Amino acid sequence: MIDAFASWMLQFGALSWLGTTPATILAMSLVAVAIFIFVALNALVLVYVERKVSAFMQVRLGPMRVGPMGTLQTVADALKLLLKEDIIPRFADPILFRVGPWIILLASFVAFAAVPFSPGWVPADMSIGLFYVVSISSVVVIGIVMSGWASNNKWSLYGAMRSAAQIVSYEIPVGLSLLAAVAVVGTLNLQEIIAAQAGVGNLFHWIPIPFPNWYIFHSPFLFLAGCIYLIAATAEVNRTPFDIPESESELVAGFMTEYSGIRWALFFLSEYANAAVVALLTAIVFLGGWQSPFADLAGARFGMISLTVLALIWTIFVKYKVKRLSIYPIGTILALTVIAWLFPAFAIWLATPGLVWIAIKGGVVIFLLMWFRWTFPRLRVDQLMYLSWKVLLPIALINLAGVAVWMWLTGAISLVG
Amino acid sequence: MGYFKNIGDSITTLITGMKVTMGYFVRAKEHVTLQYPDEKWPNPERNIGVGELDTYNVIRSKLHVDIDDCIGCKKCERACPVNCITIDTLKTDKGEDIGTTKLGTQKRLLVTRFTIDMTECMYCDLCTFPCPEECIYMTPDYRFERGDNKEVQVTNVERWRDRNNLIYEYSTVPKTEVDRRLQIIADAEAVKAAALEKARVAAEASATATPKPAENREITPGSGEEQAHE
Amino acid sequence: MTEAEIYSLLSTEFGDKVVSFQGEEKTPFAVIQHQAIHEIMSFLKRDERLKFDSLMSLSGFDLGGAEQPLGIIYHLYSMSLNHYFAVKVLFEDRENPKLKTINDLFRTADWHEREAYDMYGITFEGHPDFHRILLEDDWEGYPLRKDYVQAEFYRGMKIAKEK
Amino acid sequence: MARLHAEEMVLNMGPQHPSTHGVLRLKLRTDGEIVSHIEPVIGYLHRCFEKHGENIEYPMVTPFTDRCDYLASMNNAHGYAMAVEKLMDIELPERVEYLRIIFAEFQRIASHLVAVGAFGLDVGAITPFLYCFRERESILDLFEMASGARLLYNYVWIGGLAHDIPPGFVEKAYEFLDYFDERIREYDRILTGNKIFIERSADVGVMPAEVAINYGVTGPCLRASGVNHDLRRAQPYSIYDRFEFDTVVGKGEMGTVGDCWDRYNVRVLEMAQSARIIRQALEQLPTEGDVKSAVPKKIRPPKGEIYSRSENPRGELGYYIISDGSSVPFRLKMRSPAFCNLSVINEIGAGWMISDVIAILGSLDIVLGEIDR
Repeated sequence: MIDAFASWMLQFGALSWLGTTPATILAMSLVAVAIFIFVALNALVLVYVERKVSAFMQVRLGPMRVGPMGTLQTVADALKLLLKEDIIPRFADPILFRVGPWIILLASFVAFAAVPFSPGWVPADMSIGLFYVVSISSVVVIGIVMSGWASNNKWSLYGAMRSAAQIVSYEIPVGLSLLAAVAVVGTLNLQEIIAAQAGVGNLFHWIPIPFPNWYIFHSPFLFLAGCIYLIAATAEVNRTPFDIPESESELVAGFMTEYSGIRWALFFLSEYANAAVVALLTAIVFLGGWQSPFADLAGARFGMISLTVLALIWTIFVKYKVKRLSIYPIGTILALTVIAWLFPAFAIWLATPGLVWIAIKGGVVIFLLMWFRWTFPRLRVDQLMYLSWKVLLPIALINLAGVAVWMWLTGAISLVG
Repeated sequence: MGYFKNIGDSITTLITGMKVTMGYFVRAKEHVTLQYPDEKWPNPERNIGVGELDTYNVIRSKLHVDIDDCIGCKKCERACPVNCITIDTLKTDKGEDIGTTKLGTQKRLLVTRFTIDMTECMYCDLCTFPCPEECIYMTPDYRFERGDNKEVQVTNVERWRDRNNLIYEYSTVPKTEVDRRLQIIADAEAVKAAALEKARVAAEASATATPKPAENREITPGSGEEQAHE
Repeated sequence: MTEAEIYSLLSTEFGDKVVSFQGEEKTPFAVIQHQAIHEIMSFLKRDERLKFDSLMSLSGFDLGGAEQPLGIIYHLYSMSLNHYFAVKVLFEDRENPKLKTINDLFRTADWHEREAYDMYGITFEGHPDFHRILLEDDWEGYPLRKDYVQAEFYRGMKIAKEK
Repeated sequence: MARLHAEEMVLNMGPQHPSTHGVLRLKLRTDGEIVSHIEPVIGYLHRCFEKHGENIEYPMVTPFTDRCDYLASMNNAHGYAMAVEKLMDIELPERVEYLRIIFAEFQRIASHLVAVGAFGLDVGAITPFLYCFRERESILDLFEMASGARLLYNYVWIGGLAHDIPPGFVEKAYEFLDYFDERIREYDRILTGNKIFIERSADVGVMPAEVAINYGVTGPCLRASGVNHDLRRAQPYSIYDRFEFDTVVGKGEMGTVGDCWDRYNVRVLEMAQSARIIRQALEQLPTEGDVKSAVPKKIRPPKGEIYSRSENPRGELGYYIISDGSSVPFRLKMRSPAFCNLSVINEIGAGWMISDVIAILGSLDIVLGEIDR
């Protein structure tokens, strides 16, 4: 993408004096700035969404004052945080205390380098993309331990220690569940993983099903892998029910206890950037990335028909039972179906803009994380470890073996050759 | 098997919980938030109608005094558990009419100071019941920010407490009027004292008797305030 | 068992260690010698007929004045037999009232004894962690004594006086 | 295997901490995450209730009792009023007794709602807390209708009530009760049955019955330990003997009898029982009667002393009053339930993790205003 961007810039007369290398560097920096803006905006939007989602779940309204429906509330908060006094506790380690938040932000920021947003839109199309994202996002723990230690506060220290234990433990289920998908596709390149999920899904590799060929529908094992990944990833980004590093009711604010102002804002930025990375990775590996659910015309029609049937069934059966079911989602699906049936071109258009689809998929995953957060209590430290080592890890291991067996049975790999 | 049962239980119960929150999420219109300055919680209509006034409300948000009806009996001051009410009164002159209360009682004392320290008031409502004239009562007005209370003459300690301007003065007697009356009392005192002095001197001069009005001298103070309490 | 029966049981058991009984009070109580508190409480707890397993409350009080003593009243209740009794001790010595702790019998007494010390200055011997509970350890005087005089300052801070 | 003994760290939990339910300070000696000893330091909210009580007249004490346990003002004032009434031998009109029961039980529901919600908050579930507060607000609306205040009512007076209930109150009360039964089922779905919640609370902080009795623990905490003791049943005061209700006892359904889950669940079930009492009281409520007819003009109890107790949402609330015949109490002692309930924390909390100590503290449902008085 960088190269393409650089050569695209060189086409223009005004920029043609640039050499190839400076143009590449310029392109790199521009992309980096774009990603940074994305990260910042992402946090602003997600904080707002999180507030609204939590408010609606808690029979509240959430922010309503600043801007229409409170949309500018997070902007106002960000401004407030920027303008706050810069406080460093007297007995804190001055250097580590300053560096910690930046490392966390950096780690979550550079993870975006390998994320494909759309066909061809990936800052660095590397062959080890998946490996890169997973490994770079665990650098976060260094920053957390650093800031927890540097705060010179017992609560911060507890938070940092818990965080280190947690992230290290949950790396393993994350890796194993991703490995299951990798075993099917045979590559670590994220673009190739997405490309492999094109087309209409096949149940047991030969019966066509009304779903796209995403890995979550690929086989029961990959579905399980997706679930494990989601759980483990929730733990990786320290969200409830696994938010023990900052567990508000126990450790005050965990490793963030002593932070305020802009540094605290950095924690927030990185928290939501992490959530976005995890959500995008889930979308890429298990939900077909930027692939549309209606990958081609036939698939689109097939999918639309099945969605219509499902929507009708849903309407008939559920509408009877639940009095106040909202009609809008069903109506939307029906309308889309009809349109797609009548105007095939529209269905194809629906298939094209990858950015929209990956955003929708990521958004769904993020909503799921929020939903978890505002419903569940928090696990205890040892229960967290129990879940990781005694539940997720064995299941993930068996699952990996199961994927291999599945592949062998369906003929995707052969043990002989 | 307990292991798998645990996992199964977890999944089902967690989904049950998620259904509850999702139920509220889709029914977001059922929220209970009140957008305060635009919407207001209705104060319950609860006029208990003491005596002839049926506008008395039990909602206790601010203490209020109808100073025109106050007879200065200080029952509320004594009833207050936190001593937030301070009342000073002055005796009126003989024959002077300072009006009657709404219940028809002739007022005999001029209330020169009636302050309620709202920072100390704990809204217990105990002061309103003993009032014979039903002139001190709680109002449902919970807004203290308007600052409609008047400037009060307070001591330094009170000034410190009064940082939010929350000592409410209800007395309408102007300072000059109070001073005038105090002056009159002081003058009368002075005249009295002078007369006594004169009598004593005269008595001394007329020789034989020992100067007995030692007792008298004790009750001739200079402070007008003590006079006011009489 | 009624309070009077419990009293007669106690007085047969302990003789003159049980000084008197106020049966006409709303909550009847027996006054006992303060030296005998531990053995009487132990009897009240362990005796099969009484089984006072719970100490509801332990309150200090000051009857005020020089000849009027300080005292402590123990309100006991038996969860299993559902009856009450109250035991009172009085100290003539206002300067240095001392009492044996019953912390080992009723753990409720732990904090209540500290509170009685905090407010009345009654010392409990044998208490494992004996210091003030509600006030600071360096507070002067025992506030609920009738002859308590409020200090002007505490650690340089002026103590507000009632109007 | 002998436990590896590492150096212990002293951790100050509080006075400013999100989960200490007020200004409580716990000195924790920790070995890693394991807490080996807990020493509560109290007194940060000491407001000299007893000293005040000895300096003001009997009716003036009622607002102060409200402020002691600010989550159960009605119950506190009820207990105090009963003590003075017993001392003075006041006979109350029927209507007053019924109204007092109604308000006391509503207050119990409101207090338990806070306890349940805050316990959820302590173990990390934020949403149920807001649901609980929504219901509590409805109860406070009822209180506001009747007394004119939302938190500190000064409504239960010695010898009567401050005001009679307004017209429409009974209908609104029924309306709330009908709505509330539905809500309890909702708490069951989101919290009580939730596996994570059960993992966090079941078998944690087990308080055996002997320990509970010996420490003077009362109320829901005692009943959760399997002791069937409720003052409303054991020593029926007021007119509690006229109502049908069950004493809820912890059964250890999810773990051991007397664990945090039991303490939580006893409260949830007690709310239903309180609602049951309110329904009966509303049905039997006499329509006639002046709520102030028995209020004495001068409150001067005869010389004597009394220890009167009642069942507060947190346990046994006792008032020990010595009267010297004047209008000011000579000695006024409040035996607050949470004071005793908190003293047990080292016994049941030592050996658990920091997170569990928070859960145990939450399950004891302390109110610092009452502990420090």
